[in-house]
Order: sequence, then structure tokens, then C-alpha cells
Amino acid sequence: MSPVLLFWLAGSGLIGLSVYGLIVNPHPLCKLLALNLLGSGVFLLFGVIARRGASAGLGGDPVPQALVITGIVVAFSATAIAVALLLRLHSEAGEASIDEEEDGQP
Amino acid sequence: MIFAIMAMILLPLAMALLLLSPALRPVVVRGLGLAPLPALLLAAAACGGSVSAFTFPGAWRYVLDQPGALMLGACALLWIIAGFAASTWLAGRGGRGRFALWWLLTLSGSLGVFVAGDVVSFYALYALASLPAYGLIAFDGGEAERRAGRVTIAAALIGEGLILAALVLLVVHAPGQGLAITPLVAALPSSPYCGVIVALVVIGFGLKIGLAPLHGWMPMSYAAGPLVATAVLSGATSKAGLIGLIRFLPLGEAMPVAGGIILAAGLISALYGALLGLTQTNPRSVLAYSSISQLGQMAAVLGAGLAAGAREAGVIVAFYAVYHVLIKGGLFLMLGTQGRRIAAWQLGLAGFAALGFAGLPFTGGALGKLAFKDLTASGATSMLFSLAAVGSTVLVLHFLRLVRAAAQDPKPQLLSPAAWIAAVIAATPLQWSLFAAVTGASANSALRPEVLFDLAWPVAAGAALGWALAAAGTQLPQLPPGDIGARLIAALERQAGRLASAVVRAETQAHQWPVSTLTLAAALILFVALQTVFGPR
Amino acid sequence: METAFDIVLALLLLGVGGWSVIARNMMTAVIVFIAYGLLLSLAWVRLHAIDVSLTEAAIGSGATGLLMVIAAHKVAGDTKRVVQLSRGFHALAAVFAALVAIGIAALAFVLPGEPVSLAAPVLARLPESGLGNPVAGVLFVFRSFDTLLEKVVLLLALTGVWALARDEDWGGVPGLRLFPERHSVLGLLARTLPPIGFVFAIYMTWAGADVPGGAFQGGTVLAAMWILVMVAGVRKAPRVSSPLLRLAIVTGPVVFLLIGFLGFLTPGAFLAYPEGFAKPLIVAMEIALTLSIAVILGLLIAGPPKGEDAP
Amino acid sequence: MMPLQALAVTETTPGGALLVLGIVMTAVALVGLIGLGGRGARAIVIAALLFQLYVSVRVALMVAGTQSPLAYVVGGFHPPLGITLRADGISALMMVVSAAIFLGAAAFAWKDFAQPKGKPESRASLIFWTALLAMASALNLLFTSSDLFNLYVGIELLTFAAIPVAAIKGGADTLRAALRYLLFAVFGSMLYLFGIVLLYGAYGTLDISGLAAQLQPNAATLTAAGFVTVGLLAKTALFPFHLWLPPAHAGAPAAGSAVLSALVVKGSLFLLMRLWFDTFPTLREPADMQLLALFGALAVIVGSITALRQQRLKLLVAYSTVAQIGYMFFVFTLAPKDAGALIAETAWTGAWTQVVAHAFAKAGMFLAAGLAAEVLGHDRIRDLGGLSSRAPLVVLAFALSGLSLMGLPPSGGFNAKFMLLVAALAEGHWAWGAVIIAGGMLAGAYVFGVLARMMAEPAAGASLKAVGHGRQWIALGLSAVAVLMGLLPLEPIAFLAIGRAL
Amino acid sequence: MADLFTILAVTAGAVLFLAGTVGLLRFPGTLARLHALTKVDNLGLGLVVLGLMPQMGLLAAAKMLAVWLLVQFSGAIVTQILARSARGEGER
Repeated sequence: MSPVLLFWLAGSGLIGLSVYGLIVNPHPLCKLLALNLLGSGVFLLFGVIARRGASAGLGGDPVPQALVITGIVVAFSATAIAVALLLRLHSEAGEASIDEEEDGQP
Repeated sequence: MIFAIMAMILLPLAMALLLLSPALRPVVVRGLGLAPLPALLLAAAACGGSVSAFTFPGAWRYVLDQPGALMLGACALLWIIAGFAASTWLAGRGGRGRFALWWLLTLSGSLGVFVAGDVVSFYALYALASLPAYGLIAFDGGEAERRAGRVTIAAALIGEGLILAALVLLVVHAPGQGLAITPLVAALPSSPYCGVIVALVVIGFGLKIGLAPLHGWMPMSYAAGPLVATAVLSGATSKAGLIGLIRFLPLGEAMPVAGGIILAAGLISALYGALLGLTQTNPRSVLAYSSISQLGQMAAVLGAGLAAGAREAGVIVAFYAVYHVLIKGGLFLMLGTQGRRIAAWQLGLAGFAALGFAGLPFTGGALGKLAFKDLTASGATSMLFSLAAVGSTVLVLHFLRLVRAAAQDPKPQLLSPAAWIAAVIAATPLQWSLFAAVTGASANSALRPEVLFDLAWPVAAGAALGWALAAAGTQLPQLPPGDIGARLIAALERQAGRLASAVVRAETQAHQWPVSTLTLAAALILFVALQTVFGPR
Repeated sequence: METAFDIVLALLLLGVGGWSVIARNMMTAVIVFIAYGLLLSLAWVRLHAIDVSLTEAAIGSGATGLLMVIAAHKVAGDTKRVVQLSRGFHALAAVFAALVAIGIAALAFVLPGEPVSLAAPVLARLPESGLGNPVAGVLFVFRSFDTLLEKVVLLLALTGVWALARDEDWGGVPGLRLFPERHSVLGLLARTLPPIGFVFAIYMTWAGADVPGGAFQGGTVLAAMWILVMVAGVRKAPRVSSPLLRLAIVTGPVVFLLIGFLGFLTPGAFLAYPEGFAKPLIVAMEIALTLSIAVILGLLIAGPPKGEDAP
Repeated sequence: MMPLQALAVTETTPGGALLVLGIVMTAVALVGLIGLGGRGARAIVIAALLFQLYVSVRVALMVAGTQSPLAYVVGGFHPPLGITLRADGISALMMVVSAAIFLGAAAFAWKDFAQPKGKPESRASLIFWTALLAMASALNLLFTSSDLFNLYVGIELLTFAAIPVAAIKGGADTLRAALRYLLFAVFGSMLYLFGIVLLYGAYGTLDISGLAAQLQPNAATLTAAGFVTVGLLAKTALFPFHLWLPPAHAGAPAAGSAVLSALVVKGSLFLLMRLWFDTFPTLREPADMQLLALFGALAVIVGSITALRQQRLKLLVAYSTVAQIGYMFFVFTLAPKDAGALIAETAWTGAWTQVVAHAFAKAGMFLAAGLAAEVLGHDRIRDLGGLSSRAPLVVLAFALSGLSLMGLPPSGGFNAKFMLLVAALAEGHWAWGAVIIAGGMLAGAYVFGVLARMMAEPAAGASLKAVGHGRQWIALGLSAVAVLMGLLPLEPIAFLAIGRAL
Repeated sequence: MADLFTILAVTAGAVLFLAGTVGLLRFPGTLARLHALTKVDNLGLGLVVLGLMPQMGLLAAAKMLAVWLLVQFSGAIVTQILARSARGEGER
């Protein structure tokens, strides 16, 4: 079993797990965590593709690796905004929840 | 002339814009009666039978032909009369700017629709003639008026939808014909969807003219709102539906089946309206049913024309419509004077004019009926038309009785009697002067004894029947305005409400996070699965 | 042996990742997630992506984890669930998620046989820039436009975080306070560690041109030092309206943009480097970026400004 | 390793640098805004947006003049290593539209987000202007970039710029909406990103035209197309993935709502259309495209009915956006790869007309709704009475926008719906035709409902404030553009086909 | 000889890691768990570093030593903090 296949399978599993968590986890922080997990799974698969493209004496294709680095930073930015939103929501509403109690504000 | 057309459509819109300025508002309100003036000039120039067309940059096209000009002239006259009446009525009233706005918008569409020569202009002006009516009906009213307005506008919107479908089908299946109505309609009989298009046209415009069983909204609508508005809505804007039928039915082409169906529907409407009108106690509703009956007869004539491939049916119907415009508008205006006493001579005048709907000799209506004869001469049809005339007579008598007996209106609207008298008096000479131009026959032919007899017997029979009914004290059942149509509307309202609530509930479910994300995952799987199953190999 | 290690690592990734998804307690989930991040950076090493591994450890696990720990600490009391999901819904979600996972996994076997790679073209053109690290080459030469935009993303993230301040707190200092009073032991760490971290960060940035490392990793280390100092209460965070702070924030992007526009003059294309000056320009840019990234990351973690006396 | 196919190399065209400037100058202004700490914020913003309008118009003129797209190779590195910018007809069109609406929104927000005199920089001002510039920059990036990963950064940039605007007011409801928006949008972009990963794995390039040239319908490509599409659907807020749109758009300040509804949702939609018509044209399978159209149809019907039932004006307008987005998805099925050229072109033009007309109409409508709320102090539809006497221009702006949304001529909305309807009926898509018509009727109902309320007498005890004429004219101007678009001929517009092989 | 030393030292370190992990999982209470953890930090890592030193050049060995020292330092402090907060607030 090559690491390429192995980590591809792991990445797929991680994506599945995080999709599940994203759907059912009620707290936005948990959703955020699942999103980060989803991101890491996608990045891991990109890494596998980079590893697949190892050639010319390099251990992996540098382009996907560079893109993953950019992706990680972008994902972190999203996390930072989300955490700030979450905490502000928590302090405004006493609880951070994105489920609306009733539809359409009165 | 091109400027006259522009002026006719744009002047009311420009006046509506001027309403934005509080300083000019009273001036505009005072000038409501002047807004239709260009139309009057235009109509005078073209009712002789010439056809002129103008194409503006883009695909905008305007056509002035005889049917259009006839109705245009009559409607313009009614708008002018009603406009002056409205100005005086509005003086010092709150919200007059609003009323004037809706008035002017409806006016622009209602007149413009008679000259629209391409499908887009027609659709736009038709919508302009229909939708702002809401504001006129619901003006200063309570919940009942607003409901009437809502129902009217719902009917208008549904009609618009059907008409749009018809127009697009016309365009799609006549490739390369552009958007002008004439070539499109000429290509209609060869279209694979001819039946569908004709059905859409008939139902769409049938809604506007209250063809039974699509008439439910009409009595509701005419029973609500200020009478000065009802006068123009019943007199003028309902003719937008008529011009629609004239323009979009391929009248030159003999289509016996479609024509027969329209003829039947029109006749049913004519008789139905006359009969059901007798069950009404509100004069306004009675007039509405009379409209259903009259417009039904006009549709029937169009149907007969379509069946026979008689192009002149359009002109003939338009000619009769002139009378209907002025008299129906006039009668509604008369109801608006009920705060004062209606003198006996006034009632007599109104009766004389209204019996024109039944073809009373010497009225303008009689000339219209006479013009029908060319197309409705065959035995059964002719009998049914005569029967409709009998019904109209009874209905008119019923109306007059109701007016005479009516108690003082608790909320008198106090229109000047001059308005309705002007409208009613104008109608008959107008018809006489136009008769020759329309039918090609001399107006004197209407005075021949056999013709007079033909016209008179249904009126006499109707009068006798009406007298008999009254003498016997027959009490017809009283039905709510709109009868089964109103029931249908109420049921639709309920169902629509229920459906909307269900949709809103479903939407509320769908925008829950878990549902939405789950749907997203499902959509993803479905999408990829579909791609893989059906995808290119 | 290596395969066995990989298998264990992959299973651990799945296990730990799954744990963080299903953990009941939010703090547990977050801490497990941090551990997951560290395992993931190991996986990146196994995939011969050292640069990514460093970034994952620093940002994906470290900075993200820190943010989440703070958040989990503050919202620990949220237990009320508005939407009660039925068992069937859970099952349905599991089925769909599994389908997605299986679908993706299946692709491993159907990806077009011959792997594609841009490694050779990258290596062929890398010498023009004078850089030794191909990943840095992609980030700062071939796809520097992405990197430039990524800096704008960071600026925007900062804006997004600051947007959540209360109006009356605006202009104040970010409210990163974990301990009610100054912590003497932590203070010791905050006084001792930063010099070491500072040196290390500079090294990482400098070395990034040729070996794994670079502005981002260096910046993260710097940011970590700064946060340590702020948390320990050794130094207060600056006011967000402080001009000096603003200068530090925009230095990196400004230098980046300037160099980008310089490309218009010579050799004639945006973000192209003049012949022979590529490396010095890139290093200058990286140094400026390190500073900005450190400050921005620190501020992102510190959160929106709070009133000065707010607890 | 597979040899990379020799691809037609795109070279920088004359004027290509304009594309870079269109993206970067707003970014420069953004950096300046943060660096200067709010000093001269509005001057910087207006200068940047004016410059952007200039660039956009220049690009459009050059594209129209040469009848060919503009291109720019960033840094001189060609794909697959580097990134190329490319502006064809639709890019140029959208650049101009977006620049114009941004200017309008900025002018509208001029007073609301002024820097208080003699006080330290205010939060709202810095945040709003920064986010506005970032949105402008990101949208131009989305309209012109032809690198899929670059576009990923672009859509994220757009989202991150939209969030602060949605959250700037700061109430619990607003924050909740913004958080939903963020989480869902990031979910969408992760799916999109995975699609890109697969494409890179299969072809070793992320360049749109490079991909199009070597595209094969293998499993990886089909899956990638699915992920990319569904990810973008989430970002576009197509029903039933609209959970974030109404509260987020209704909760933003008026100028922000206008931009969010008019342009921001179009960013990902643009990308979706770009992908399906330029990158995966051969994969356009009827079954999948019908699925998209089905979602679109549901959006039209459900969005309109829900709008009809709203009690808040801004929510109504937001739900109307949900409905109007639906129309644009008919293009996927109405411009099939094997349809007659004329019909496909008609559908294509109809869809873009809808995009543009909706952008102007909705911007005008949101601004009008904002002004209405300002005049009345609330936005309950039930109590809108008196608006027509106090601020008639606002009512007029609302009515003109409504005209376009209803699809009544003359208006861009009518042109769009007419052309889509022509395509639908010509190809026998009766159901979609019926939905297009029904959507117009429902829009008529909700627009009329609001107008009737606006024209009513003021509620007892209502105190109406005056609002400036300038802002009323801005709302009116944007709405008027939507209406004036109705003067365009009802036929395919050649400009929209420049640089494409439809 | 050096190899043997390496094997012995790294094995010993690994055993300590194992023991520490078991302790972390099995011990009751935060303080007891910290107790287990610190052994791993100090001695376990120390032995591993010590064992690996002969296998490397001087510079690498110095680097590893530096790593160990840093871990010592931060470990001690973090343990302090954890212990304090555990005592102050009790366990969550």
C-alpha cells in the first residue's frame, strides 16, 4: 500500500467525517471545527496529488504544495472571522447558536 | 401623427410625474380631463378606415386602424368626461394626488393599447391599463374595497401571464417575423401551436372582458371604489380585452372550430350575464352583469367572424363597443349623482340609452346590433342574439327600478349630472355618424320598417316579460355579486392561502442549517451520479 | 516499516479526526483537533511537503487551535440545542457523508493513470529567480499574484474581526485576557522565550528562500511570541488605532504592491522581477511580510478591541 | 509523467494591464485606508471607484473595438505555471455594471459612513469602506481571472468582504446571519476547492482555457465538475441553499445590502456560468442542467411566495433576490450545447440581461427600502403608509425596480424574461416557461402589495422624517437603468459573445 | 558502541514515553496526570535526544540539545500554569 493511496483514503474518510459533523453538530464552534477538518482533508488530498507528481528529483509537485499553503492561510482567516463572530454573538445573545428560534423576526 | 401618438401615451405619464411636486399637484388634478385630448384628435383623424403604422427605433410600432380608432375615440371621450368629473369630485379631497396618479397611469395604458402595433408595446400598455386599476378600486376604501382591488389585480396578473405565453409562442413559431402584431398573427394559422395560442388568447383576454365563467371578479370590482373610477374601468379599460381579441385572433382566416367555441362562450356569457344580473340588488352589480352580457355578445360576434373568416368582424365589434363605452360609463357616472334626486326625465334618458344595449330602435345601440346582423344572420345564432336582447331589456328595466327605488346613498359621491348626461347624449349621434363609414351601408337603412321590427320585438318582449315579472311580484333569489365566480374566487383565495402557507413552512424547513447542508450533500451526490450515468463517454 | 507507520498514521488521523467531530464536550473536541493538526503535519512530512507541514503545524494546528481554545473556553456554557435532530436524520446524514467519502475514495482508483506534475517546469524556471526552494518559487514568483491576494485576504480578515468590536470600544486594545491578573510564572516565560523565538523567526524567513520555511512560518512564530507577551500581561496590546500598529500591518502588502508595480517599469509586467534582482527583492518582500503577518496573526488571535477596563 | 499538451498560449494584449489595474488599484486603496487610519477614507474610496469605472469602461470599449478579449499574463509567467487575466464580452459588461453600482452605493453611503469630525476614526466607517473596496476588487478578479485557484482566492475574498458588511450593525440577528453566511460559504468554497484539486490531479493545470482544451469526460472530471458546481451553488444562495441570504442581506446597511444582493451573489454565479460554458461545455448534460434548472424553478416559486408573505420590507426584497437568482439558472438548460445557435444565443443574452437588470433593479430597490426605513423609522410593510407623500421619489424608485422585477416592459427584466421564455418555449421546455411566467405574476403581486401600502395614508401617530434628495436620486437612477435597459432590442447581443465559442 | 548506546537510550526514552502516556490516561486527577507527563518531557525526551546525539554532526546535536532545553523550559512553566488553574478552579 503506497502512502499515496493510503493518505488518499484517509483524506476521503476525513472529508466524509467532517461533512457528517458539519450537518449534525449543533454548535457553530463544532461546525467551524468540522469545516477546518474538511479543509484539512481537502488539502491532504491535494498533497497526495502533489506527491503523485513527484518528478525531476523533487519529492512532490511544488505547485499544489504552494497552493495548499495559501489555502491554509485562507482557511485560517475564515476561522478567525468566524470565531470573532461567534464570540460576539455569544456576548450579545448569551448563547452562540445559528438556529433561528422562529422564522422571520417579528 | 406620430407626435400625437407619443403625446397620447406620454402626456398622462408626464402629468403623473408632475404629481411628484407638491406645488403642481393641484394643477395636475384639475387638468385630469385634458390628458386624453391627443387621443381624441388622433381618433378623429383615423376612424374613417385608413390604416397607418409607425415604427420607432427599436421594435416599437404603433398602428392606427379603424377598430382601434373607433374605440380610441369613444374611450378618449369617456376619459375626458370622467376626467372633468373626477377633477371636481377630487377638489379638496385627501389623497387626490394618489388618485390622480393611478388615474393617469390607467389612462395612458387604456388609450395606448388601441394603437400598440407590436407585441411588446401591446403587452406593456395592456399591463398599464390593468394593474394600476387597483389603486382606483381600493381608493379610500375599507377591507372590502381592498379585497375587490386584490381580486381585480389577481385576475389581471393571471391574464397577463396567459397573454405573455401566447405572445411568446406567437413570436417563437413565426421566426424572422419580428415583433409586429400583424405579420405574427398572419403566420398564426400555420403555427403548430395555433390551438394553444388561440386558447391562451381567448382565456387571457376573456378574463379581462369577464367571459363566463371567468367573470367572477367583475361584479366585485365594479361594486367597489369611487364611481368615477368604475365608470372608466367598466367603460374604457375593459375594452383593452376586446382590442386584444381583435388584434390576436386571426380574423381573416376561417377557423370554424375555434370560432364556434368563442361564439358559444360569448353567447353563454351574454345570456348568463342577463339572467344572473336579475338576482342582484346593487345597481352597480347589475351594471357589471350587463357588461358581462354585452361583452359576451361582442366576443360572440368575434367568434362568428373567426368561424366565417370575416375580417370585418373587428370593425363591427369596435363600432358597437363605442356605444357600450359611453353608455356604460355614463350609467356608472349617473349612479354617482345619487346624492341628489334623479329627475324622471333623467331616468327616462338613461333608460332610453340603456335599452340601446337591447337594440331599441333609434338608439346608437340599435345600429351596432344592426351591424352584427351580417355575421349573426344564421338561424340559431340569430335567435340566441335576440334572446340575449330580451334578457338585456329585462336587465335594464331591473336596473332602472333599482335606481328609482334606491335609498339615499349613505356616502354620496356627488358627481355632477352634467357628466353622465354628456356621455349618454354623445353616444347616439356618434353612432349614427359613424354607421356609414363602418358598414358601408347608409344609415337610413336602419329606419326601414322590417329592420325596425326586427330590432324592436325583442325589446318589446323583454319589456313585457319584465312587466310581467314585476306584476307577478316574482322574487328572484338574491345572489352575492359574482355568483359562482365569487365562490370560485373565495375558494381560490383559501386554497392559495393554504398553498402559500405550506410553501412558507417548507421554506422555513429548508433554511434550517441541517436540512440545507444535507440537501447540499444530496445535490452533490445526485449531480455527480447524474453526470456519471448520463454523462458523455 | 514505513508502510506500517503510514498505516498507523492514517488510522490515527481518521480516529482522532472522528473523535473531534463526535466529542460531546467542546473543549475536548478542540484539544483533540489540535492533536489532529500535529498528526497531520506528520502526514505532510510523509508526503514530502515540509513547507506545508510547517505551515500546518503553525497555522492549521497552532494558531487555529489557539483561536478555538479561546472560543471553546468562552462558550463552554452553551448547551441548549434549538433544533433537535431525529435519529433518522443522523442516519441520513451519515449515509450521505459516507457516500461522499466513498465516492472520493473510489477516485483514487480511477484518476487518470499517468500522474501530472509541474515539478519539471518549476525547476526549469526556478534559477531565473535565484531561489532554491521550489515552493517559495511558486509562492513568490510564478503565482505571486495569489500570494498578494492572500495578503489582502488577511487584511480583510483583520477588518472582519475588528468589525465585531462595539462602537464604544473602538480604538481600544484587543481584549486577549485569559487570566484575571498577571501571571508570574507565565511572565517568566514571556520574558525569556521571545528573544529566542525572534531569532528563530528571522532564521525561518531568511532560510525560506532556499529550504522549507518562509515569511509565513516565520511570521507565525513571531506572532506566537507576541501573543505570549500579551497573554502574560508583560506588555499590553496596542490600541487598534495606533498609527505604528497600522504601519506594521500594511508594510508587507505595501512593499509587495510596490515591487509588483516596479515590474511594470522593468521588465514590463506586473509582479515580474527585474533580471538579476529577483532574489534581493523577494527577500526584502519576505522580511516586510514577516512583520506584517506576525502583527496580523497576533491581532486576529487577540480578537476585536474591547473597552480598556472590560474584564 | 504525462507530457503537457501544447496549448494555445495566451499573450498579453494591448490594454491588458488595465485588467491588473482593475483589480489591484482598489486593493491599493484598501491598504491605504487601513494604513492611514481612516484619514481621507471617503476621498480614497471615491477616487478608487472612479478609477475602476474608468478602467472598466476602457476595457469594455477596447473589447468592443477589437471584437476580441483582452488578456494579461501576470508576471510574464504563462499557464500552467502562472496566472492569466482575461476579459471577454461578459467580463467587460460585468466590470462596468459592478463599477457603476459600487459608485452608486458609495455615493449613497457617503453620509452614513462619514468620519466624525474631530473624533478618532469610527469603526463603521473604516470597516464599511474597506469591505466595499475589497468587494470591488474581488469581483473584478472573479470577472477576469482565468486561473481556478486564483478564482478560489477571489471568491473567498469576496465572502470575507461581504461578512463585515452583513455584520456591521451588530445585533444578535445580524451576527447570527453573518455567521451562517460565513460557515455555509466556506463549506461551499471547500467543495469548490476539492473540485479544483481533482482537476489539477487530472490535467496538471488550473487555467480555464488550458483545461477546456484537454478536457475528457472521465470520472475525475465529472466528479470535479459536480463539486465545483455544488460548491458555487452554496455561494450563490440558490434555493434551497439560501439559508443565509435573506437575513444577511436584510441585516446589512442599505448601501451594503444593495451591493450584496446586486453584485456579490453574482460573483459566484458568474464563475458558474463561466465554468459551464467555457471550461466544461462538452460536459453539459441535459440531466444535470435540468437539475440546475429545477433548483432555479424552485427558487423562483418558493422565493416569490415567501417574499409575498414577508412582513418586513428588507426581508421581502431579499427573498425577491432568492427568486430572481432562480431565473438565471434556466440558462444552463435553455442554452444547450446542441440547440440552434439563435436560440442558444437568445437564452444566453436573456440570462445576462437578467443578471444586469436584476443588479440595477435590486440595488435601486434596496436603497429605496433603506430610505423608506429611514423615513418611517421601521420597515414593517403593514405600516408603510404615508411614504408616497413624504418621499415620492423613493416610491418611484421602488416602483421602477419593481417593474423590472415583475418583468413588465419596458424594462431589462422584461427583456430577460422574454428572451428566456422564447428559448424555453422554442425548445419545448413548457414547465420552465410556466415557471418564468408564474414568477412574473408572483413578483407583480408582491411588488404591488408593497406599492399599495406605500401609497396608503400614514398610520395614526406615525412621525415621518425627511431624507436627503441626493440619495433618493441615486436609488432612482439605479432603478431607472434597469428600466431603460428595456429599450434594447429583443435579440441576441453580439457583445456578449465576444471571446467565446458558443 | 555508539549504536548500542543509541539503541539503549532511545529504547529507555520510548519506554518512559509509554509509561507516561499510560499514566496520563489512567491517573486520576489533573495533578497526578501532570506528574506523569513531566517525566516524559524531562527524562523521556532527554534520553531520546541523548541517544540520537552520537548519530549526528555537532551542529545537529546542538540543535537537538536546544530543542530539549526549550521543552524543559516551557514544559516546566506550562505545568505550573496547568497545576495552578487546576487547583484554583478544580476540574472541569
